[in-house]
Amino acid sequence: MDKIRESLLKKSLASKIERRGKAVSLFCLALIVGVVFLIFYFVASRGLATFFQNHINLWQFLSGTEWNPGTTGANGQPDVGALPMIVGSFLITILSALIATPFAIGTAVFMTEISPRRGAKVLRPVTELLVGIPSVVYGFIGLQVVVPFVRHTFGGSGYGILSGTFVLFVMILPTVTSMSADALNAVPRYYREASLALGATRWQTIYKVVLRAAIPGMLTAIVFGMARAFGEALAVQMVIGNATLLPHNLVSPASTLTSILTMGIGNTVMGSLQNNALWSLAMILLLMSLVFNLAIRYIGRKGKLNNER
Amino acid sequence: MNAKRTDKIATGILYGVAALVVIILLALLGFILIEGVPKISWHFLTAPALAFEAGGGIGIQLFNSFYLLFLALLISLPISLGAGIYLNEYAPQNTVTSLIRTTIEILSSLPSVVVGLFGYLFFVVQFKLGFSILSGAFALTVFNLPILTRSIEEALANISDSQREAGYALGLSRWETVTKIVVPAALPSIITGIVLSAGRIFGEAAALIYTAGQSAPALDFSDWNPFNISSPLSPLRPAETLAVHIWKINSEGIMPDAKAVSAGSSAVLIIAVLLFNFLARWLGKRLYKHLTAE
Amino acid sequence: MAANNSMTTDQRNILKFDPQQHEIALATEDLHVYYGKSEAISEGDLQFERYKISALIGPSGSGKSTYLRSLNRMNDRIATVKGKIMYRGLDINSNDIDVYEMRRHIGMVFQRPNPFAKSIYENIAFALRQRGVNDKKELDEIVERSLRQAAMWDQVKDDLNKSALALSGGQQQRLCIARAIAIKPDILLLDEPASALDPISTSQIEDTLLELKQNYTIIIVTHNMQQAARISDYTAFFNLGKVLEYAETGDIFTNPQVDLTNDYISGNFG
Amino acid sequence: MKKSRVIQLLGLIVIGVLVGFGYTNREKTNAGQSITAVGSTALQPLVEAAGEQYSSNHAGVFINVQGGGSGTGLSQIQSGAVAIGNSDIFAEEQSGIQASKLKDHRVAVVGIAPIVNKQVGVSNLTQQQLIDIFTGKVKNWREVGGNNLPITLINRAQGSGTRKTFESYALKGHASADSQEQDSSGLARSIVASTPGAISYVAFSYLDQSVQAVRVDGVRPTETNVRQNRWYIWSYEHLYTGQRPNQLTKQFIDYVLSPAVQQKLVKQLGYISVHEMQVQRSAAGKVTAVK
Repeated sequence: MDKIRESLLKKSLASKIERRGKAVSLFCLALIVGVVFLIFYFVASRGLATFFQNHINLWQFLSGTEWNPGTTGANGQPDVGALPMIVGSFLITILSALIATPFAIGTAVFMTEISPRRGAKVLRPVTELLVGIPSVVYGFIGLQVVVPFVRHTFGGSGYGILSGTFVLFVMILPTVTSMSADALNAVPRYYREASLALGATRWQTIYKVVLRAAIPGMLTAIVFGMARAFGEALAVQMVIGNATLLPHNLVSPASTLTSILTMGIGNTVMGSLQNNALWSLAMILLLMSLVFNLAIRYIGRKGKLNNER
Repeated sequence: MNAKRTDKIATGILYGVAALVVIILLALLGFILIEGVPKISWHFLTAPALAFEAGGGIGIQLFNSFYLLFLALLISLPISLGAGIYLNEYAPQNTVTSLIRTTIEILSSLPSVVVGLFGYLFFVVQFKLGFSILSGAFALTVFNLPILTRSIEEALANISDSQREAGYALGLSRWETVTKIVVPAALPSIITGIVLSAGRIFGEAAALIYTAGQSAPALDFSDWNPFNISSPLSPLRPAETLAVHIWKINSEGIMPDAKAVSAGSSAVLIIAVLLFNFLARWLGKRLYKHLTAE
Repeated sequence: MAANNSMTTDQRNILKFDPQQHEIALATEDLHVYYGKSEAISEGDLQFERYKISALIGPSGSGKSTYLRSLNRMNDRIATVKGKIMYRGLDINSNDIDVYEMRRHIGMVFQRPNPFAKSIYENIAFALRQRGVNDKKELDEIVERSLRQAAMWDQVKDDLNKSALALSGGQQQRLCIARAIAIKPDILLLDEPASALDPISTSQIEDTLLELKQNYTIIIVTHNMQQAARISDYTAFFNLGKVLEYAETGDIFTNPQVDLTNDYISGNFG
Repeated sequence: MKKSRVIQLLGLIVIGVLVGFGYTNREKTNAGQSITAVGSTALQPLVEAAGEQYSSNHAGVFINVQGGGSGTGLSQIQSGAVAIGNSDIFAEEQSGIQASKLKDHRVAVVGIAPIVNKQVGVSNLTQQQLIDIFTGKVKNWREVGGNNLPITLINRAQGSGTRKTFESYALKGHASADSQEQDSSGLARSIVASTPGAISYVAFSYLDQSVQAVRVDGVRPTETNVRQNRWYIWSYEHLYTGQRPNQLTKQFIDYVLSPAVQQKLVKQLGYISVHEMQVQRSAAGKVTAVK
């Protein structure tokens, strides 16, 4: 009798295990969060040096069109205009998302609404497989197939925004498709039943009810795809041509933040202006992925509110 | 009448779009495999790469890829398991938790180049690990942590609370309940998550170029002592992986058969990723069956 | 008998035991349970006699499950429990008490059978092993004894290594009871253990409980009044977060003192 | 629990013993006997191959060769993190590097030739024409005697050694116009091969049937012409060390400069041996005769 009383008042083995386990798991989580902050710190400390140590004007950096950190431009300051890369990155991201969206949503609708069985058996596994294809392989195909195709069809050298767009389109298509399909699947079945029961055709149901309800989920999918496209490095670098020029058409060589970054980082000396300027590009990438993230969160939250209302 | 016709047209268009996407995707797979598979031979899979002669293989790169994958999983799995458990089982529902979740999502959407450059600055330069397997494994860990954490957290969340209650009612601590009951029950989906993330690690190149390096020195496959630098197990040797190799020969290769090697390597990479996917499905189903019924 | 609310809410009839004649295994004093700001249990003070079956009945939402789950502090994470829960002279609702140790003495079986995704044998042996019982022979013995007590040894003795999830619902629930008693608790709390089962399984579980009563103090929540009448020694009637009546089962079903109790057991509401 | 604890413990012990065994049995001879060379990816195959040969001749020595680019090589050697920094360019040409603190070992010469797409119809250019083309003054091949095709410039990445050499010696220091950039010779060549009107420049080792190498002022891009500096678009490949390299580093560099490497490996990889050069050139570009 008394033994039980006593044991109740003591710390049991389970309590000790619990405390230790909780501490261990919290530590793991803290580690991950720590890594994120470390990344931000390191990239920012290098990236900001361009502005604080080398005294480059931020506006000049963002709006300048001459990228040649080794030489001094007309205004007596080094040429570190990142605009061509920024424009290239955005252009390629937006274009590939624009092309991918109708395809992805069409396929997702087909998968979930028109032919769920075929969707589950064929389309789903195939798209999920393709999500896992390494980006270098996409680059390799871009080089072998897309670039010659663009050259023959649209002229120019084949290297440029258009080729990059095609490669990224294929790259983000599986991701956006499978996430959109998830969003469509999350629309409750009774929405469809109610609409069909009211005499709407299947297409009317899809268009007026299901797609409407799934808009936030699909927006998230698109933004997620854009984030992937924006950060993609090697596949794009292989096909875009890497010219630090403002692209004046879609088939002229251009560059993205990532392509200039991977190309240049080995050729510059740590701590020099050339190197710092590249880190500033990395910082823009980092900030952009932050923006994409916030956008996804915002859309998600708004979607939730709308559905609740 | 009108609505019906629209319905027909729309359905037709959707069929068309879906078919087009399938064609694009299958053509993609087909192209890689048709270009690459004829190049694959036992010699190609095992021989070391040759810098300036034809007939080199990808043996060392292939080994490096698997070794790096193994190390990266070895480091990232326990951490993400712990973090996933904390997030799903302990974390209170408040702003701090949601902030932490956002942080992890940010990490998961970081461009892999940025992760690679961070790895270069932090592990290669700061910690003086050089271009080495270890640096590469750490960079891949950073890359993999958020993906794995999220998939583990989801897997745990899918286990019904009644399982947890059963554990608590037996006087087990929450930690014991989670590690001994919930995690085993979630194992099928956790394994699926691990294998799928393994596929992504396997194909990652941008994060490795400036961490694991772009050279694959000859290895002495009779020496398995990790302290010898020519040993395959040595964690401090530079290690070009298959994905990096594809990138490099496409850009720098001076071997006469660069195109063939690159096509073959791409095919090997795709086949490996495909195998990972099938393995994930198969293992998940197998384990699930094993758990639910004998 | 039309219920007059202002009258009936004041009507209460709570049995108090004489400590000299009845051994009290568990008792609550001034217990209040809150979900956020809303109060789920406002008046719920009961004493439970040792080696008896006490049933908690009442309409759904009356707080009987919440009350039961507070007894071994399963509600700690989701609700605020105030007041005393007296067990062996200790208030187990205090921070000094080791919750995990306490739950080993106050076990629980849930409404839906929840066996672990492990073998039948492991379902029972697992918790023991966590607490240092490693001897194979001892484990075998405990597993057999628990399964026998739960009246399912004969059905599963050849399939001990099969997954517990392959069992039928009734068998799963009895496995959960076997699992709960394998660690030899003092008190067994059951939260509508038969509500998800067919009549045959239900009666088997009831038989099992009557067997177990010799060694365990049992507190059971049920929505099935016949069940309460069949197996329990004492019955408490809950309504709107309050215990309105607590008495010997025979008394409550034949001669309820509170009007609402009468309404409920005669099927007029609930 | 207990049994599994025992197994866990045993496993740990076995691993511990294995690691300890491995540590004590490691090849002690090479514990202090490995050097790391980092840098230029163009030079990497040569140093790698030389390192492998050296190791097989000198048991227990390991030469660890890593890429990363010339800039990385120079900054790593400057910070003292590695024994050798591989570079395609003079340390003096790289900003952020104090060349006086480093010691230069020139181990090979690489000739660089302009290449054009075969449809261009040009196989000879004057240096002035070359400069006009790369600075963007001339935009069509017709203007320099070729077919009616617009000119597509393919440059190498900024900061790359090949580009610096080409701009210094082929373009007489003129910076080339903004254009496509590729950071690798292989890509540059395949782009030129497949793009009508394209012009770029690659090291001699990348010249092949798919592209047209261009003569400059009638001089052919051959090794013989480089040796005599008649073909002046060439550069050294450098192994940089600190002012006082250690014994092993010195021996290895001597080995790279020995006939065993210079006669065979250097040639196989398409470089020109430094010993065969009849001229030498300083960082500032001043050319003097050897001997």
